[in-house]
Amino acid sequence: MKVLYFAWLRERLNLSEEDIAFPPEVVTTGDVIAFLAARDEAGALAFERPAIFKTALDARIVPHGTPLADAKIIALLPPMTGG
Amino acid sequence: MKVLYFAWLRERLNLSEEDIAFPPEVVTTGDVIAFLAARDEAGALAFERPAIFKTALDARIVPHGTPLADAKIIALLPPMTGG
Amino acid sequence: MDIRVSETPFDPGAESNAFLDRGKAAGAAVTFTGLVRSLPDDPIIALTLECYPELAIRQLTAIATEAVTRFSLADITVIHRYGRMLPGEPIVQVMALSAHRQAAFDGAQMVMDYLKTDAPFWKKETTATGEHWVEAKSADDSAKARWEA
Amino acid sequence: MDIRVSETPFDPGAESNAFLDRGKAAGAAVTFTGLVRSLPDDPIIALTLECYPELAIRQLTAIATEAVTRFSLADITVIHRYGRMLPGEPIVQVMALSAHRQAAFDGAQMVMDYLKTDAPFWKKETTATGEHWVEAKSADDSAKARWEA
Repeated sequence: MKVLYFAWLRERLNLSEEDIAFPPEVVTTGDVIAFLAARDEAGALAFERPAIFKTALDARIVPHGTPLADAKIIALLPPMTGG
Repeated sequence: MKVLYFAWLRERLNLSEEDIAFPPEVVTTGDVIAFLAARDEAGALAFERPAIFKTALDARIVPHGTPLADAKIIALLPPMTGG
Repeated sequence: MDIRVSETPFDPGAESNAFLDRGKAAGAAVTFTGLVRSLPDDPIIALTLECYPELAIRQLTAIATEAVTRFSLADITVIHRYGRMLPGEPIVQVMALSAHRQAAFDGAQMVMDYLKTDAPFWKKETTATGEHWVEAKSADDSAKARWEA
Repeated sequence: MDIRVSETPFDPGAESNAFLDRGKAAGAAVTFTGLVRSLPDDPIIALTLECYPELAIRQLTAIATEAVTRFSLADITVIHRYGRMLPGEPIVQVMALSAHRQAAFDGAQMVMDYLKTDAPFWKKETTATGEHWVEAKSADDSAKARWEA
């Protein structure tokens, strides 16, 4: 699955996107964040407050805990500051 | 004193302005309206509802009943509909 | 502050750009443009605005000054035309500039609400059946009243 | 409806005129223009907006559609830039057209309030002391919440 990172999340992970073959226990968008937080030091720091992130599956915002199903792209979005 | 009429008031009186030497009992802006309403049929009709008009003395809006004092121009203004 | 009352047509976009050029680093600008309306179920041929220019300038200046004070606006411009206009032509434009979007919205809206009832302009519509003076709306009085709470 | 997300600069006044030309006989247009702010007590050198364009278009379209439905707008346009910009450059412009001024004001304001929290843009400021990401404001959450009553 392709994972996209934006803004300060992208900078903290030093990565704008990557492909990850998630293990079978990663079922929902929340599981993705938990997986990344557990993966390494940078992930733990970046996802210290997991609830602040919105997630999008295939460029559609979804509620926390939505199953990944057959989505191809997950985007992890820090609080937005446009306008 | 110069008296200015606007919009439908001007049309009803068929007059955009006139000079009137008011008698001494015309002291306030309200007295002007009462004077004009009493003057003739057209005045009676035009000023049927005196409270709807705003008045300006020397191009400044004043409250109903303001003394004319030494103002040179009184403007009689139907409800405004700009914008 | 720039207050103009004129029979000359104005260009809404050019006025917006001129306004922004004077202070755009403030951050937020709200522009209201009022145009001669002609709806399919209420078509009009022309609109003629009568005006008492000297008083209009004074009233618009007072309204704009109040909005600047109340909402700490960085700048404001009010342009109001009078004379005869065709559907789609701009009648009025109010532009408010602020560091905060809410203040810019409130400033522009308050000026429009006051202008409707307190600025000496009168609209006469020409339709297929003749001419008539537009009646003042009580909705305009209530729109103004909300700023007086 | 016209929704644009682009790195190309836009001309606020030219966009206003193009918008008005499409439907100005509706009568009332409200334009919000957000520009790169740089105040004397908080000067910035540049602003860089990051964006997820595909999602931004989808979110802005949803927000604009909701505003059109809710306020019966005749038309709406949302333009949002991303990339690097200098103080005074336009970032965002929202234009709402209606037969009624209150609807036009409400429509433009609602789109801005939602856009701030729901459109995937992120601002990074460059100042004399370095670069930093702009923090999301809780005021923006409350501005949005008032439309959900």
